[in-house]
Amino acid sequence: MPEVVVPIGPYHPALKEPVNFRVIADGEVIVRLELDIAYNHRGIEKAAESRDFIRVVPLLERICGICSHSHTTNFVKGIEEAMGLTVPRRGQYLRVVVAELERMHSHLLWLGVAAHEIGFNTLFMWTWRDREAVQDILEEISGNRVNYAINEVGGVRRDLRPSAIPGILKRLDVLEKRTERYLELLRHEPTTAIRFQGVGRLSRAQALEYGTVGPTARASGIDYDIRKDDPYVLYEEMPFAVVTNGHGDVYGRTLVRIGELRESIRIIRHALENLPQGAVRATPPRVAPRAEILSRYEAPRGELSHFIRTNNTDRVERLDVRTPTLANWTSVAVSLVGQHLADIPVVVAAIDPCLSCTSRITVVDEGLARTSVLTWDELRAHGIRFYREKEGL
Amino acid sequence: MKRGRALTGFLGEVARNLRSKPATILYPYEKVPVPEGFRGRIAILDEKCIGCSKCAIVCPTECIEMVPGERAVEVKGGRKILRKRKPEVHLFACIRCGLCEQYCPTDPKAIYLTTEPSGASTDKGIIVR
Amino acid sequence: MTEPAAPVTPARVVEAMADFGLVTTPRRNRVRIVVSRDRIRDGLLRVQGQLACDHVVHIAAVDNGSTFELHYSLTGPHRLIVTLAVAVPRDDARVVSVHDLLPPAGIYERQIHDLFGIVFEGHPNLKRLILTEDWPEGEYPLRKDWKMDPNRSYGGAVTEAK
Amino acid sequence: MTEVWLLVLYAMVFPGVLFLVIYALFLQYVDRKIAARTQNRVGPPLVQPFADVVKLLSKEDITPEGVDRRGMRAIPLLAFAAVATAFLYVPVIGTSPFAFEGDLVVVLYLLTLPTILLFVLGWVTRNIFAAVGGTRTVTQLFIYEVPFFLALLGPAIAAGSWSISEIMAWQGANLILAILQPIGFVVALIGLQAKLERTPFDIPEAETELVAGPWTELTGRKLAVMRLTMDMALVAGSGLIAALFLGGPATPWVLEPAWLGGLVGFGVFVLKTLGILLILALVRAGMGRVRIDQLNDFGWKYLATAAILQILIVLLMVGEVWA
Repeated sequence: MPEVVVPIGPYHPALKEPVNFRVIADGEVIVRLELDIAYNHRGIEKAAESRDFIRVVPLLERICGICSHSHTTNFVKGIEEAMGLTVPRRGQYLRVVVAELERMHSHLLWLGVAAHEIGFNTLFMWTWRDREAVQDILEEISGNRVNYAINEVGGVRRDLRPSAIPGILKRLDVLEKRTERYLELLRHEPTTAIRFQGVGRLSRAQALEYGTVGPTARASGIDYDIRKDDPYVLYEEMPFAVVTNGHGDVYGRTLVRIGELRESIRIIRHALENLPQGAVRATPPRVAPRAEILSRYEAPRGELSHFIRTNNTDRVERLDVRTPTLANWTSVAVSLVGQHLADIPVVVAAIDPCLSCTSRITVVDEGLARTSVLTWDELRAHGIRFYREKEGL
Repeated sequence: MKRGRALTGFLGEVARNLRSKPATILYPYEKVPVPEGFRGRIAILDEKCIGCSKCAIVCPTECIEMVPGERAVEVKGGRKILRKRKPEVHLFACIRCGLCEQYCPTDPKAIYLTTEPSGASTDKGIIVR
Repeated sequence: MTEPAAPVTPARVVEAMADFGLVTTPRRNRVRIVVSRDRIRDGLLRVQGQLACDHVVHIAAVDNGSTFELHYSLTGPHRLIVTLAVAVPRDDARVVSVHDLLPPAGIYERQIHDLFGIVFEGHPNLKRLILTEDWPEGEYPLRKDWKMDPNRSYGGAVTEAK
Repeated sequence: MTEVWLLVLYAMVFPGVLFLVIYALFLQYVDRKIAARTQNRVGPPLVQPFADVVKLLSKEDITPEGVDRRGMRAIPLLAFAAVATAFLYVPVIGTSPFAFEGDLVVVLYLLTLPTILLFVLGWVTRNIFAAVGGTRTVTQLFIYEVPFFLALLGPAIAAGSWSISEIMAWQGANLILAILQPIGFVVALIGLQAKLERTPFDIPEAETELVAGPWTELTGRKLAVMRLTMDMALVAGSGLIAALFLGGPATPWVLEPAWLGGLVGFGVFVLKTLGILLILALVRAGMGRVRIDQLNDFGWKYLATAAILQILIVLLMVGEVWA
């Protein structure tokens, strides 16, 4: 069979967000692939420069729906560092609780997506059912199921009611049992084993060379976790181990994520049982002095880094967001070559790509006089014309 | 051996699920329970509002608009003033972050989030007064 | 990721990189070195070779008005962050690409090129990454002086003012 | 049942096309309900499959540019006709009046036709996903078809007949073949699962890779007919396996009057097909999709070997008992 170009995306059932792969395949085997992620650009970095510290936090929360707490925590801790502000311990502990709950719901979501990519819909439904429990806890703590709106510069916006803690701990027990069940299932279920093992393999050297982060790196045996390496918000007080293994394939990444579910449960238990008393937030000054901060955070998908520059005003001069997905993309392109066409969804899913994070930056033209509401027909006509020109039809 | 146990565990769960109640609900007919402190639809308590515009300033989506609404109101300390404006919220631009409630100076809050879900509508321009 | 003979400490970084330019330690595990544009590859090679930095954390770009500033942040098994700050003049926004030294830098450089218009010389595939494909050429939205031109199309169908 | 109008009634209404369509929709409902309940969901209401068909029938019918309109429209209808015809030879109440020596072979070939037509469909619709899916369809056909045929050959050898009704009658006189030929039974079930392109064998239409495989360009009426065809193939296939391995609708004792016997036979048919569907549905719920190369390994290494082994055992047994 000659080489065929299989376009995957921007709209494709395997992708939950718009991205375009042009996969050049020889029969069923991938020869090469080209990547385009320019479908979701929202101009957030530019918009962040024009908002004060109160109003920018909800905006950053919307960089990504899954790791919303990661972006806000990373940002506010950067700003707090610039201001030299000390956040009360109780506030820090609550940040950790929400962060770990977020990690749990992200990993459970990922597990479901990975199962769905290989057509194992029962596992997909089960994990998402259990994820509901995590979101119920988050709803109880913050009032929202996603985009928790709990961070602000200086601390957290809501205190946790002491009466809610026993209920949360009980739910964690159930989740712990479920985690063990998934681990057992993934180790022994025959179809998941043959679809995950040996697929999308990255050796330790490759993982280092291509700059992978998060579970992708840890599954290749790299002990890289910002929570340990550059502790923030009192992670140095939390009992947890960095989960790594040497498989290097999708199976290894799955094991890492399930292991992290366990560790997250441990952290949340510890944090809730040892929750310090006192205030949950400090009053921040209105402006931040001139400073340059590289703020790093271990998001569910890996190391997230924000480069923040403040300049004696109540807004940032520059915010540069480097998301874990962008760091991991290069490794995907590498690990897909030579794999089967059927493995694209699962290998791509294995880094847990978050495209809304990665290509976050179209410009919202607020100042423009004309409205940008398009009718369906206009949009359709434009699309047809554009692609005619592009493809030279 | 371990594999066998894992698979019987799996089949056991399948069998249990066949018997047990579904985890999903038939949404519009059954309501989703919400916990205490749920952030729902925004509401305005007009008689308490002193027209300070703080909510409109902190709102990240700028969905709160201050419109003319002259009225005599009591501020802290029992003093009476004449307020000039009152807030109006574009409901479907509101992201229910609760910053307006947090920064509202009155007691009880003149602008606050209820625990009632916002729901959906075909009318994008619903305004909460 | 093998530890070099001497443990990498901020002091050691200062010692190793002193000949490049101003070295500051803004925080316990952050070291910032100002490097001139021509020596960025040497700087990275030095950091990789002598300081065992094998992971690029972030390549950040800032618009300072007359210059752009690129911050190459690297780390290694010592978990110390070494940042090389390079100033690039605005009217000659070119810098040599480091995609061969740091493979992940390729995609970051594409992103910066797209948003700031800095040209990375020697980059094999400096194509559009972030902006939509019908975004006009020569417009770089993250530059501070960038203003939207109401008479231009920035993607999507053009509608008349209502 | 020799009168012509009775035959027409049989072919068109019961247990012919009309019944087949209704029962196919019912089985689809059961299948979806089982899947939903294993996944802890509520699942569809009883009329949902019917509503789906009605909805699809009312949708816009698109033929891609440059595709032969008539040819593409003919494909789902041909597949539909093939499965409907195959079903006429599957015993539902007592034996089929169309039965003849060799109808087993006819049924097998008619059931293969939809798969071949899917490949053709993938090829003519000028869509890359459909083309890749079509290629996978045929590849998969080559893998499962041989073990599936071999597995169904077992009953024929044991009974010494190529007629489904004869094989059924033989089981009435002896034991049901699922007990006599358990390996063949299992291979046949796996083969049926693969033939119907259900997980773990839904490789040609793997949603997350190929959108819908050969089905990608099917819309409206064509999609409705094609989906109905696959559901009907499920009825025909499970009915066939019920007849060949589980004794079909035959009852071990003769019931009087004849209509009561027919009714009980029909009940037995429904029970057996539902039983087979339950197994197939649980397998679908409990597994992920395998890759085509992995299926190739599995099919030729294990499935074909098992089927051949079963045939050898059958030949030995037949030789011993009837020599």
